Amino acid sequence: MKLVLTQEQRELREAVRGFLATASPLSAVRTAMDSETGHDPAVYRRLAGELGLTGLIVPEEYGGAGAGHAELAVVLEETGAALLPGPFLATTAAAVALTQARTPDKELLSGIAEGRLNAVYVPASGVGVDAAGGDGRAVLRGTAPQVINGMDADVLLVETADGALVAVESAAEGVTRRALTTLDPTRRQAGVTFDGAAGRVISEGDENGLARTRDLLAVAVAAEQLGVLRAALDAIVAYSKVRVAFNRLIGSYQGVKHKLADMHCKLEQAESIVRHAAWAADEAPAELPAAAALAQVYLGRACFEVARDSLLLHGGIGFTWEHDAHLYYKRAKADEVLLGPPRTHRARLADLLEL
Amino acid sequence: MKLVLTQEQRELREAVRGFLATASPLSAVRTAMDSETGHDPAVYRRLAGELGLTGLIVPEEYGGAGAGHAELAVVLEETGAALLPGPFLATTAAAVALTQARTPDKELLSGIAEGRLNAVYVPASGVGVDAAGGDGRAVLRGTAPQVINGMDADVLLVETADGALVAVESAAEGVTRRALTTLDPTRRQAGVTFDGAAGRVISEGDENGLARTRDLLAVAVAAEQLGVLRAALDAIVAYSKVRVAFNRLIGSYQGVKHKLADMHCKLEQAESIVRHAAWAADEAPAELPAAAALAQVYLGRACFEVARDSLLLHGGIGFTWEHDAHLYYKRAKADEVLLGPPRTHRARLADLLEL
Amino acid sequence: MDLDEYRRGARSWLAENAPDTRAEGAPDAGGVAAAKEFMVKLYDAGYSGITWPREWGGQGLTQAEDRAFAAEAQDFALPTYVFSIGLGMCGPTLVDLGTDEQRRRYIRPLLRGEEIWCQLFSEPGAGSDVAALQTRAVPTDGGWVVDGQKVWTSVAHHADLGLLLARTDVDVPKHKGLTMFIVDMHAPGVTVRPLRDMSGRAHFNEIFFDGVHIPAENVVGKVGDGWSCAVTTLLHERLSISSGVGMGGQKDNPAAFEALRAAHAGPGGATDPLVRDQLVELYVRSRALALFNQRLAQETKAGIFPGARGSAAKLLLAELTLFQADLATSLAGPEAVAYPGEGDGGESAGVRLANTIAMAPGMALGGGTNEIMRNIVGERVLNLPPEPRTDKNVPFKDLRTSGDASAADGRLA
Amino acid sequence: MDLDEYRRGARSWLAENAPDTRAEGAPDAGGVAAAKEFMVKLYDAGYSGITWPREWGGQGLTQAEDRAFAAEAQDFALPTYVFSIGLGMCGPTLVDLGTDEQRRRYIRPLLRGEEIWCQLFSEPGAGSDVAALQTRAVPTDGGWVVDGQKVWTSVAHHADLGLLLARTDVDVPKHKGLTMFIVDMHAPGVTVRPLRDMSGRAHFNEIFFDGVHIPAENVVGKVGDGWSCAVTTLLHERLSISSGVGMGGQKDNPAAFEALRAAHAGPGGATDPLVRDQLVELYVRSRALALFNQRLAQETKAGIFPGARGSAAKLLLAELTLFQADLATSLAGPEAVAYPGEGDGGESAGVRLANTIAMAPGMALGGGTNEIMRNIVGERVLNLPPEPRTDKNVPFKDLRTSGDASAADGRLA
Repeated sequence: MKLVLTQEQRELREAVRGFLATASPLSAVRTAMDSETGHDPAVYRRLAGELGLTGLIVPEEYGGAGAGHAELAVVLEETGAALLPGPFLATTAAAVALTQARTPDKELLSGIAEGRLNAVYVPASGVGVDAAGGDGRAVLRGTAPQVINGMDADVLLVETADGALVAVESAAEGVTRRALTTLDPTRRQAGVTFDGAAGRVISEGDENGLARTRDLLAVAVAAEQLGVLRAALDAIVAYSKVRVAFNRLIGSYQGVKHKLADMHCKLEQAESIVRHAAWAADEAPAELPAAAALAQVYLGRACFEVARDSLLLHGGIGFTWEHDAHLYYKRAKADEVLLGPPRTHRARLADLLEL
Repeated sequence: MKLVLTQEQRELREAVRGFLATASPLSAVRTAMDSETGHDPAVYRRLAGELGLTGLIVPEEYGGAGAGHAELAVVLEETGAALLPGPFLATTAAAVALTQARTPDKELLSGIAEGRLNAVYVPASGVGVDAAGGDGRAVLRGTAPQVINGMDADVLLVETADGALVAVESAAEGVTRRALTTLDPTRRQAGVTFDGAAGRVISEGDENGLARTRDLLAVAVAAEQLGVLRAALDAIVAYSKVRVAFNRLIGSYQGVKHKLADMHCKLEQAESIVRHAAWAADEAPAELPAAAALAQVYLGRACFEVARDSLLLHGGIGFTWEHDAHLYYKRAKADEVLLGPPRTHRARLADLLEL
Repeated sequence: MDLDEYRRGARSWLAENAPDTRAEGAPDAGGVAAAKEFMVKLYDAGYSGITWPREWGGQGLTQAEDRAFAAEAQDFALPTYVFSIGLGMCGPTLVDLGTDEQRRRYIRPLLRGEEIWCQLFSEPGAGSDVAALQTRAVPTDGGWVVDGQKVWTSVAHHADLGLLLARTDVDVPKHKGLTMFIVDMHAPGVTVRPLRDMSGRAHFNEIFFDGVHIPAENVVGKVGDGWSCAVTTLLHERLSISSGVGMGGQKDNPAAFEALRAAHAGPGGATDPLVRDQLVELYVRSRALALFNQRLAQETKAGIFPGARGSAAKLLLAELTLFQADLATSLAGPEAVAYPGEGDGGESAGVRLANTIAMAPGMALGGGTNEIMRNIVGERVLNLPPEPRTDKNVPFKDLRTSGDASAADGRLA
Repeated sequence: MDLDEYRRGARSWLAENAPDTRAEGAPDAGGVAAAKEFMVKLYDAGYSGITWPREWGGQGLTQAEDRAFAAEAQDFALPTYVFSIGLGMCGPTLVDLGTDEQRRRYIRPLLRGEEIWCQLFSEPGAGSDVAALQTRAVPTDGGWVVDGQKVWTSVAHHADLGLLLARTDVDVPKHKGLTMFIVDMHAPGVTVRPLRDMSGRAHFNEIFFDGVHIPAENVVGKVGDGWSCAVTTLLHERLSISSGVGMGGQKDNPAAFEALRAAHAGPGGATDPLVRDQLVELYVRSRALALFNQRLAQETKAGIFPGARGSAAKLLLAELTLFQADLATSLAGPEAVAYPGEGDGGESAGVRLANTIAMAPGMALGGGTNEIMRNIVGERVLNLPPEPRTDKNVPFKDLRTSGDASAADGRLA
C-alpha cells in the first residue's frame, strides 16, 4: 500500500500547482465563470497541450502519458484546490470510461489526449437504446438531466440504461442540450435530451468495465474534493493569522483554533483515504470498490463540512460574493452530490462490507 | 400547551430537592450503592411516607395524591439529579401500569401509595402464559433478563408475551431472581425467571392500556434523564468556575465555554420536550405517543452526551472513582437503553410521523 | 383579553389582509410601495408595535400578545421585511433611550411604515468586535461631521433614516469613545452601494459617509455613551431574531420538515429507511427548538424575561438552518445543484433548494456569529468567567487592527 | 533487511512466543513475573528497543521497523503493559537527555524488563498544566529532599524506578523552576496508594513523597531545566500512544468494527438498515484513522517526521474510542448495562461491553485531554497564534491556584 507521494508525483504536483497559480488564480476563475463558456479556453488548451493532462491516463499507444490513477489524483487535487472551471474532470471521466472499455476507442482516446476533443461522460444516464444497428450504431432516446460541462462537449459518451457505452456527437441530429443554472458557478452543467440521436457503440454489456469506471470516477471526484478541502482549510488558517477581533488574532481563540484542529484531522484522514483509493485503483483492483466507496462517503462529507466551517469562521466577510469562501462551499456541495445522493455511497459500502 | 411549571409544581420541586439534598446527598448515595440492598431503605420509607411520592399519581380513592404526570416529571427530575438509588422509578412504573389498567387493582395501588409494597413493572417481557385459570389466575413461564430493582420487588407486575398484565409475588414458587452486575452502581437490576409461577391477572388484551403505559414510562424516564443531564451540567459549570489551568479559570477558555454553551442549549431543549410530553400525558392523549417517542429520542442522546462531556471536561479527576462524574455518565448510558436500544424509539417516531 | 381570543382575532385579520405573495428578501421599489400600504393597515388594525408604549404610538400590550401574533404571522408571508430593522432594533432603542422629542418625531412614522430605518454599526474591520469601529464623528457648528464606512446594512437602499454608531473620541478605551446618532440617509455625503451576498443577490449594502452633517439633537443617549446604547440595540436584535420577527416562516421553506417529508416520504411509509431516519433527525431538531421557543414565550408571559437565553435560541436556529439546508440538498442529490434557470422553466425545486443552501450560512453570521452566541450563553446565562481582555483599558488609537504586523503574536506577556 | 521480510519474521516470532492470554490492564504479582520472563525473551529476540541506539542496548533500527512490529503485535495480546511507561517515555527521555552513566546503568535493564519504570509528573492541581506542579525538591548534602504528591501514575505499585518532575525554585516563573530526577521507588518516604478509576479498578496510583532523598547524580538534564526535559518525555508519550505502543489491539475490543459486525450484522445482510448504517459509520471512522496512522508510518519510513501531527492521531483515537464504545452499548441495548457478573456466568458480553464504556473516556484524558491535543494541532501543526498567557513571566509563588478567590475573575486588564 502506498500512501505517500513519490518524488515524481511531488514534481507533478508542483508543476500543476505552479501552472494553475499563474494561469488560473481565483481572480481569473471569477472572470472565467462570468464568461459565456464559463471557463477560459486558453487555459484549457495549455493544460492539455503544455502539461498534457487530458492525456495523463490515456495509454501511450494512443498518444497519452500512460500514467496511473495515483498521478491523476495528484492532478485533480490541484485542479480542485484551484476551483478550475472547464471540462477537465468531464473529459477525464470520458477517458476513464474509454480506457476501461474492452476495446479502447483509438479515435476518441487520441482526440482527448491531444486536447482536440472534449468528450463528456454521461454515467448511469437511464437513456434508452431505441434501435441498435448491426454496424455498431445505436439510436438513443431519453434525457440525461444533469451532465457536467455538457455544453462544452464535442462528444457525449453515454452509459445507456441497458449498460452499453455509446458515443454521440453533440452536434448530431436529435441531441438537444440546454444550459442549466448551477449552484456552483465554477462548474457548468447541461440537460441533454436524445430524441432518436444516432451514435457509435463503444461497448455492450460490459458490467465489469462500467463498475470499474464508476469506482475510478468516485476516486477521481474524491481527489478533487481533497483539493477543495485543503484549499478551504488553508484559506481560513491564513485568515485566522491576520484577522484581529478584540485586540487578538482570531486564530488565538480556542473557539477558532479547536475547530481548525478538527478540520485538520479531517484533512489528514481525507488525504490518507484518497491516496489509498488511488493506490488500489492502480495496484489492487480487488480493494478498489470498497476503497472508492469509502472515499466518496468520507470525502463528500468532510469536504463540505470543512468548506462550510471555513466560510463560517471567516465571519461576515465569508458571506459576501466578493470573498472566495462561498466558491469552495458551493463546489463542495455540488461535488458531494455529483455522483448521486450521499446515501447511495453509504449503501454501496454497506453492501461491500456484507453488512 | 403548558411548558412552564406552576407555582405548586415549583413548590413540589423545592420540597423534593430539599429533602434529597439532606437525606440523600451524593455521599450518602455512595454509601448506599455499596450496601447490600444498594439503597437506603430509611430514605425510601421517608420518600413514600413523609413526602407521599410513591402515591403521587395513584388516584385519591386508593390512598394516593391523584397528581398528574407533570408533577411526576418534576419529582423524577429531582430523583434523577440526585441519582437516588432504590426502587422509586420501578414502583412508579408499576403504579403507572396499574392506573392504566381497565380495572385498577385496589390492593396493589393502595399498597404502593402507602409505601408498604414494592411493586416492579416488567414491561414487554416476552414471558409466556403457560396456563390461565378461569379464576383470574395465570401461570407464567419464561425469563425477563433485565428487571430494574428486581431484587427489591415484593410483587412483579409482568406484561406477558400475549399482552396480559399479571401480578406475581416475588416470593411465589417458580420465581427465581438473580442479582445482576450493572454498569450503573446507583441502580440495581435482576434477571427473573418464571418457571410455572402462578400470578393474578390484572388485565388481558388491553393493547391501548399497555401502549399508553409504555408512552407514560417513556416520559417518566425522560424526566429522570432531564435531571441527570441538568446535574451533570451543573457540576461541570461549577467546576469550571474554580479550577485553574495556566493561571486562568478553565471556564474562561472558549474550548470549555463553548462546549458548556452547547450543553446548555441541549438542556433548554430537553426541558421543553419533557414539559411538553408531561403535559400531553395529562391533557392531550392524542399527542402523547409522538411526544413520548420524541422525549426518548432526544433525552437519551442529550443526557448521555452531556454526562459524557461533563466527565471529559473535568479532566483527569473526572476519570476517578472518587469523583461523581462517572456516576452521571453511567446512569445516563443505562437510562439511554433502559427502554430498549435507542433505534427503537427513532423507529417508533418515524412510524408515528408516517414517514 | 384572553390570549387565545387575541390569537384568533389576529389570525382572522391576517387571513383577510395578508397579501397573497411570497415576499422574502428585499423587494423592489414597487414592492416597497405595496409594503408601505400594508404597514399602514397593519398599524391601524393595532398589530404594529404591539408591546410598544401607547404614549408614543404603540399598543401597550405584552410580549405574550407579540409572540402570539408572530406565531400566527409565521403562516403568512407578510411584506414587513423592509421595516424589520426599524421594528426590531432602531425603534425599540429609541423607545428605551430616545428623548421625548425623538420619540414623538420618529416612533409613529416608523410603526406605520412611513419611514424606513436601517442600522449602521458594523464595519469591515469591526464585525463581532463592533466596538472596534473606525467611523469618526467630529464636532462642528450645531452638530457633527461624519466620515467612514459601514457594511452589512440591510435595506439601506430603501432607508430614510439610520441609527449610526461612530467614534467621537480616540484617546479613551474603545468602548468609551463611541456615540449613537440618528442620521438622515438622504443627507449629502451618504452613498449607499449594494453588497452582493454569497447567493449573488444584494441583500446588504455598504454605506460611505463623506463629510455628512448630523444636527446636535440627533444624538441618541449621551455623547461617549454609544456603547451602552448599542448594547441595548443588539439585545433587541437578538430578541427580535429569536422571536421570529423579520424571519421568513417555515411554511415556504423547501428544507423544512414538512417539505422534505412531502418530497421524500409519505403516508405509505415505503421509503428508504435511511431517509426516514434523517427525517426523524430533522423532526427532532426542529421540534426541540420550536418547543424551546414556545417555552420562552410562555415564560415571558409568566413574567420571566428570557434575557441572554434568547441567544441560545438564536444559536440553535442558526444550526438548524444549516442542518436542514444541507440535508435537503443531500437528499435531493444532483438536481439540487443543477436545474433549469428561473427564466427557463419557472421556479423549479432546484432553484429553491440551491437558494436555501446558498443562504443557509446567513443565520449563523448575521446578528452575531455562533462563537459570539456561545460566549454570550456561557458568560451571561451560565455566568462563566470572561475571556481575558487586553482591549478594555487601552486608548483606541493604540489598539491593533487586522493585518497589523504587531498583531502577529497573540501573546500578552 | 526488507521491511516485509522483517514483518514476516516478527509475525512468526510472535506466533511462536506470544502468550495465549488476554493481558489488558495492570496484572497482579504473578502476572508481573510472567511478563518479566516474556520481556527477557522479547529483548533477546531483538524486538525490545527496536529504534534505540545499539550502544545502550537497543537494536538501532528505524521507526519503520518499530511500527511494523507494533502492527504485527496488534493481533497478539503481549503482556508488556507494566513496561509501557518505561519503554514509551522514561527510557526514550534517558536516551535523549541522560548522562552516559545513567544510560549505561538504566537502559538495558529497562529494555529487558528487569526494572519497571513509572512517570511522576501530574499532580491533583497540575493536570493539563503540568508546569503548575507543587512538589518541592530542596537541595541537601549530596542530593535533594522531595516532598509532595503525584497522581495518575500507572504501574507505580510495580515500579522500581520513577522519572520525577519537581520544583526546585519558586522565585522564578513556573516553567523555569523545575528539575527532572530519577527516583528509587523503594526509597524510604515513598508511599504508593492505588487510585481507583471510574471502572472501579486501580489502574493508577497516587504517590506521596515524604522527605525522600535523591542522590545528586540522579538529576536528569540540568537543574532548572526540568520543563524542557518534560517536553521531551511528553513528546515521546504522544508518539508512543499514537503509534500503538502500550495500547491494547482492536482484536479483542468488543466495540471494534469486526466485533460489532459479527454481533449485529452478517453475510446475509438481513439486518436493520439503521444498524447497517451505523456500522458503516464506524467502519468509515475506524478505517480513516487506520489509514492515517499507516500514512504516518510510511512517511516516517520515508524520513518525514510526524512531529505534532501525532497529536491529531491521538485526538482521533480518543474520539473513536468514545464513539465505538457508545455505539456498541447503544446497539446492544439493556444487556450492555445489566448482566450476570464475572463470578456468575463467566465473562459475558455485557461485562466486556460495560467495561468498554466505563473505560472509554480514558483515552481522551490520559496523555493530554482533547482540548490540549487541539491546542497542539492548532499551534504546532497549523502554526496558529498562541493563547495569551499570563503565567509565563510571573514568579511561581505569585500564581493562582484552583479555588483561589483571586482566580474568580478571568480578566487580565
